[in-house]
Amino acid sequence: MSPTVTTSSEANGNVSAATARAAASAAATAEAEGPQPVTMAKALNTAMADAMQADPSVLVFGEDVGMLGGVFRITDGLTKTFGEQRCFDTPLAESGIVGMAVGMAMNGMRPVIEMQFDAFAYPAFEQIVSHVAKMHNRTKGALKLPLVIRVPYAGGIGGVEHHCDSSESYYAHTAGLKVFTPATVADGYRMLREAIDSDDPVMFMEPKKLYWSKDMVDLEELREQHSANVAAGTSSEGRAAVARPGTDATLIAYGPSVPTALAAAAAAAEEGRSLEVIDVRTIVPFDDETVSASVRKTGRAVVIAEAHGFASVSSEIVARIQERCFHYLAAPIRRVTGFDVPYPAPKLEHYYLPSVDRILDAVDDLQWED
Amino acid sequence: MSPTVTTSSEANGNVSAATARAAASAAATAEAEGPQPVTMAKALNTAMADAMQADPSVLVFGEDVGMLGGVFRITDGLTKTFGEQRCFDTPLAESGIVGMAVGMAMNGMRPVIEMQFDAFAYPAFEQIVSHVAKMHNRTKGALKLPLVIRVPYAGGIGGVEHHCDSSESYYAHTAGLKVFTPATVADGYRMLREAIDSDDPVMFMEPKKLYWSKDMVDLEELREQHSANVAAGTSSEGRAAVARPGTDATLIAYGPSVPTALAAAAAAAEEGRSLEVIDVRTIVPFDDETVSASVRKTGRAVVIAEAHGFASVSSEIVARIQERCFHYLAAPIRRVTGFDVPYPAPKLEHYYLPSVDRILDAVDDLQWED
Amino acid sequence: MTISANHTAHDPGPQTVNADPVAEAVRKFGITVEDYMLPARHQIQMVDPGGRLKPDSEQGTEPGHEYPLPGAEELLAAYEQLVIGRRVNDQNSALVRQGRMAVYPSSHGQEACQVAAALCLSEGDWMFPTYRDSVAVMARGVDPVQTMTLFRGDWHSGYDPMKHRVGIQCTPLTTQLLHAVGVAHAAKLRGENTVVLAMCGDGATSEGDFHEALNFAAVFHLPVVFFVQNNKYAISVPLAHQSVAPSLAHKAVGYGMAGERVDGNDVVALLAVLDRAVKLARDGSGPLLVEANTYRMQAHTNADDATRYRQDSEVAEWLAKDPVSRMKTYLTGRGLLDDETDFRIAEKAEAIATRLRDGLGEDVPVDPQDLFRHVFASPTPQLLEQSAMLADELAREESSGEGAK
Amino acid sequence: MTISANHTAHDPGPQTVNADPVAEAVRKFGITVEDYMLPARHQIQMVDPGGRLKPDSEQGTEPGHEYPLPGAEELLAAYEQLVIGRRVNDQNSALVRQGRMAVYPSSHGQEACQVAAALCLSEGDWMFPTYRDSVAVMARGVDPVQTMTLFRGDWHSGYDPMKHRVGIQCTPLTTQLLHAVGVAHAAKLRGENTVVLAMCGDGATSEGDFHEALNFAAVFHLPVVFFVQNNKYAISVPLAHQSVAPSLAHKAVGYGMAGERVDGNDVVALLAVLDRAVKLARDGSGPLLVEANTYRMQAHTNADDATRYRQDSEVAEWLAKDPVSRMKTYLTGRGLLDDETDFRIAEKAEAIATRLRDGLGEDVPVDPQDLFRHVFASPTPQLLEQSAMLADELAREESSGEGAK
Ligand SMILES: Cc1ncc(C[n+]2csc(CCOP(=O)(O)OP(=O)(O)O)c2C)c(N)n1
Ligand SMILES: Cc1ncc(C[n+]2csc(CCOP(=O)(O)OP(=O)(O)O)c2C)c(N)n1
Ligand SMILES: [Mg+2]
Ligand SMILES: [Mg+2]
Repeated sequence: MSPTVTTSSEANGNVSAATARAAASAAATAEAEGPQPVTMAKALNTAMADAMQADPSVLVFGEDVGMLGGVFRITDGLTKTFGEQRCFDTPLAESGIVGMAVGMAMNGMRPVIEMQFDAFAYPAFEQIVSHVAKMHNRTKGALKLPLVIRVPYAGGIGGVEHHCDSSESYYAHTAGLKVFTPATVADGYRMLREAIDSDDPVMFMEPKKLYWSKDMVDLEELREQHSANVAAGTSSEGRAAVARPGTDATLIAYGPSVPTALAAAAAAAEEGRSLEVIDVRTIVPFDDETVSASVRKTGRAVVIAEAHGFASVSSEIVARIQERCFHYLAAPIRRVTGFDVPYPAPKLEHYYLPSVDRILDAVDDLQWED
Repeated sequence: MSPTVTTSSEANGNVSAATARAAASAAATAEAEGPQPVTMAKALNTAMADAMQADPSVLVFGEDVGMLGGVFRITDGLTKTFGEQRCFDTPLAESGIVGMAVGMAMNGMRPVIEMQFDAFAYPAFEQIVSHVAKMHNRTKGALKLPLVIRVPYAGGIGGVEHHCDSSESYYAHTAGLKVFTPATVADGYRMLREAIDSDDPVMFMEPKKLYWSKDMVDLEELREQHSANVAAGTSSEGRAAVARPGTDATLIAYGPSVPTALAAAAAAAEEGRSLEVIDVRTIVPFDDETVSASVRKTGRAVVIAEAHGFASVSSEIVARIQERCFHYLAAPIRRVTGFDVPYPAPKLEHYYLPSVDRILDAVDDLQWED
Repeated sequence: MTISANHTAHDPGPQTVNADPVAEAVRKFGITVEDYMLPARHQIQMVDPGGRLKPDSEQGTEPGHEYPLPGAEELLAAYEQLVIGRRVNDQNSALVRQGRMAVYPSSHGQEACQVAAALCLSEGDWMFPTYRDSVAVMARGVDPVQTMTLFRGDWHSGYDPMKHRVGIQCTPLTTQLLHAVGVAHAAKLRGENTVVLAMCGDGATSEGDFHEALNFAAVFHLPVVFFVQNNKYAISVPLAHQSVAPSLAHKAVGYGMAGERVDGNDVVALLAVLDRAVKLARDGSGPLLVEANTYRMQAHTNADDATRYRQDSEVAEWLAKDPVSRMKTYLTGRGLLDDETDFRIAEKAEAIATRLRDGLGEDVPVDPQDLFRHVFASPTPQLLEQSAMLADELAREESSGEGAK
Repeated sequence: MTISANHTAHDPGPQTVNADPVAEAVRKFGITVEDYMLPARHQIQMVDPGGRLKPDSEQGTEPGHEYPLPGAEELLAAYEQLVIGRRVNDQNSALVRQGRMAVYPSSHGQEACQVAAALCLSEGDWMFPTYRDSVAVMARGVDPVQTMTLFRGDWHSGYDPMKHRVGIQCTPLTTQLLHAVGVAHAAKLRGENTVVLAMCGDGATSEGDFHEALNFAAVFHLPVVFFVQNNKYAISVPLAHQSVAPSLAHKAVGYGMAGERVDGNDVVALLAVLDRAVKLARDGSGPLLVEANTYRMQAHTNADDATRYRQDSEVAEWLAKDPVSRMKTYLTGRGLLDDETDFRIAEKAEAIATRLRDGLGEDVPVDPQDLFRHVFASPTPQLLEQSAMLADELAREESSGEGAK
């Protein structure tokens, strides 16, 4: 029943906001046949276009998503292709955007809305927590809320304050929201299509530093896979991916941290240590099975996330593993997360972000001598 | 250097919103000498009055806090005593209240503001996360933000939806906020005074079901203790309390769950099991020392909180314990938390809330046979 | 003073300023765009507190702000709903006192607003009510006992919003106005003829979502009628601490929409103003804002103590403006209401009160598994696990003879 | 049409409607409260785009909306700041192109607004700027290099807000308006004579915090001047998609405050309008709202591509309204500016540009421990632990010869 989930990704460095333009032109290139180097931006853009093509009730709106194609150009071309009624700009008000989307979803539409940056979704927090998350429940399912809230999140792009928050824990803690975060280009396409198809509201967290990362991907194949999955009634929701198999310890990461974890695993391999890397993919629902199986196998785990560690998704992952794998653990589970400080200014973000070295330090600490 | 922290509390059942009136009259009674039965409501009210008396820059405002004394009557009498300039109603807008308080704190005041209910603080989320938490940091300390945001939180009072959220994890996860939550009447006084004295912004989470719980407390003594602590430069910030000593396992709880944990410990004692109960008191900063010392001693732990468990303060506590006490643990740390569902309607909340039985079940699960 | 409606003296005004109703009013009456958008000088009042029809010249109407008297049939239907609404309010308050319901925010004294809000809409239209608008919800056709589910505490909402096109009664203030905007927007995109009535109180107008909702509706030119029941209090906070604007209806011009204020205890004027607003909206005017001047006769809810913040004399003043008795006097005077009809109406109201007493008297069993059942359309493994945990716990309790507490 | 300012035809209006300036204007000019609160029919413009002083009768002034010409000294000071502002904008844009700064939201074309915002304030007053208001911040006296810290990326803000009473340049839109309200409220409670200028853009007026800030300021009757630079775009979104109100200044009446619109490229008119607004506010009028019609001549920031959403012809139109050259022509024509003075001013501007080039050329070392140092006034054990962890990590890197990346 579970579809195949494959992953691959390039570790990629910091990119300046100015490269948005490059992403735009990449997103605009015509589709070639077979596997091609495709950016995450292009995959997300294609997923929206395909969903809009497939279902006229799919609408895209937000700030600057129309003519401009979004500040990251993820919605590039959608207004041109589908018209101003299907992809349009709103007044500058995030609570307004989410609240209007709730009403539209109540009335037969499937809105896919963009919050311009992580921290600029906070004005919509009440709508998200008190309505988006609860509407289905409080009406005993009479009202479905098929709504996708796309949030470019996390750092590593040298952005000024309020442009680099890792806000996934706020949503993951809110009962009634599903929380997806792709780490590979293929997952960008696959997971966004699934989010749009879902009858549940999905917080779709897009690691903005990966917008311009490229994988070799065949979009046409992904499209066909998606159709096949829909026909079969399957979905990759709730499935973590083994991004790299290994035997000595498990690195558990999601979104922007997956490439870093893979790079760490590659470096460890050179030192003769075999690390398995799990890409969580959907934080809610969480794939306990895959994560537990890996940790039971390796006996050691490091959880990696950019967000502040305190009371976060990474705390949850640690808690779940120790609940489920206690007797298999050879060492305490370590966390490599952002520090519990406001996201720093560009020149300091390097010190804040989980790095390959910091992950390897944590792995070294896993009491190998015992 | 650390002041004495003593705790005592009554487990108390559900109370209807209508008993606000009773609390009001209790809060209005004149102070008697020596230890008296005092409600949490009275302790909080007295703490604000004393702080306003001590420092003219302390202001109280919010919705209905003036003439009405707040919907829970916690600010009862403050307008009458200190005038409309010191305690006043605002227009009905939570972002406005917090944002205005930020400006006032920048300009020499020490605002103590009330959010009427947990879920009604969400409109202020952007102000809290993007400004309250960050102002001191982004100005390299040039601007201090002595600001207390009082939030009546959690359930157990039979309230309708949006009136019973446990929202502490959102704030605890936000770098730059301190998060206090008293569980005893004495702590209600002590911790609110300390929060008001603090030069850092404090989310002061008041377990609303404990507003009408009474302890034997000598307010005058607490007042003197507070003065002595101020003179000595000490504070109970960051200190957990051993609410009940024990040897077999540790129950870790805070706010509304402390009385439930104490009741569970009492029940366990009858069955011959000695449980230590830790009252976390300040979630941020967290008292690793006290918690770790207890778990190292007992080797078993259950973390209890009303909030949804996923990606929460309780996840964090589990993660911290396993990081610090791994080799002392005889069994996986268990959590007894609210389910990951929206807070239920009054007639169902009983099934949602951590109960004595559910805690005892978790204790039973701590692999005693091993 | 005539004021141009241009953003600057040079640029042409934005598109909707030239939209039909405004342009037409401007042309027809020689008034300015501001005159159209600002409320008329006085609130619209047709029947005075004594139940007398006011002369046309004293109803507060003006060029561009004209309101014909609603028809007799509509007025009688409104009266019937007024009587029912009052009965429902009083019955529910009694049920709360008897402990059969946890809380009830009564609209006693605001029944004219409640009734007009329901009657001005057609079947395909939508209503977005607040916690205080139970009478409007019932007047729209929702089952009384289902309406009360929220306040009884069995579940967050007891009715299916799709069935009568009524949003669930909303607690987080003004958040529902944006849902109304979204529903209208979706309908407009599909070319449907739907009008949406979005309700809130005077206090709620201070919230940011109020601003965002009105602006979105105006910019997208949507058929939404914003209906503010200005009952002078937000719990304990009087209007003067909420706004110092000349009126709440004066906010409309700031969004480029028309505003009007109306006597909220005069159901005749309310129907006239709301019927026209709904018609204008349906015909493509874009949104409108209607402020009804009324009064919350009772405490905010049963948990509130209104003596702490207002004088009895103020309440007494408003008692003299009662919407129900006023309408009765008026209809009787016009010969539209006789004792027999009045008795028949009272019987209907009593039947509904009985249905409420019976329905809320029953102790409907709740199912703990409902906690998990409706969180998602497609559940998570985590919830299935938690659901099993609870089931197991309850089964153990059951078998150990304790039963649920 | 005269419109009464009462909430209802019966109730007396709220307190501030009777506050002095309004009552006085109403009495003196025989105008209505709405006439006072609504902006004048046309924007206020004193010097036309060609640099000619307009005749009094064509300046857009009206009874209750009268603005005397500012004095020569103030005008010359304004011109100096205009020239400096333009130079600063161009220098910073160049520094961004050279990679010495990450981003710079230029106010090129809006310098008249920037300068007037700083000059209208007294020393004890406060300013709350946005990310686009760097020129205003510098004109208020903040060190240019410190102002640019945010955009260079060393830290979130480089200056001490208390020193010049300038809030840090704010990114989350309109949130700072509420801080302005709070600062004014605190000052008022202490009986201080402080006026606060709160700045935002046209797009920002759509946010809920805009609404809440204006309403709080009005209800608490605070000396805040809200100054909206309507530069016609919010990134790519044109004004017409942001608001369909007759003007943004028309929002004022909805809060019970006075609104005015002014040519935002005419520093003479801006000074006249803002000086009066500040004086009214200081004298106790309560808050005011001033909308300046201007234009963002360049892209939103260097990361933006304005060709995607607007025509060159539109930009060219506004080039002809340039605030700097307009003022130069005007002052020269009036004999207030000669070549020598102009040269001296240009030199001053160049000196500041040099200071920016030098200051931003230096590679100021950052201290990783600053991550932890300023989070709290009194640090948590957790942060001390994390700080030690990083110190240890860096020490190990250092000793392993790698150094920090
Ligand atoms: C966002 C939010 N803040 C606060 C509350 C608490 N609250 C419930 S009703 C109310 C007063 C509302 O007054 P108004 O809008 O005038 O409506 P009324 O109750 O008078 O009908 C308040 C403050 C809430 N429900 N939602
Ligand atoms: C709350 C919030 N939402 C979104 C953004 C992203 N953003 C930055 S500037 C901007 C446009 C602002 O336009 P306007 O208020 O007209 O000011 P201008 O840039 O034209 O000076 C947007 C959408 C933000 N900074 N804050
Ligand atoms: Mg009200
Ligand atoms: Mg703009």
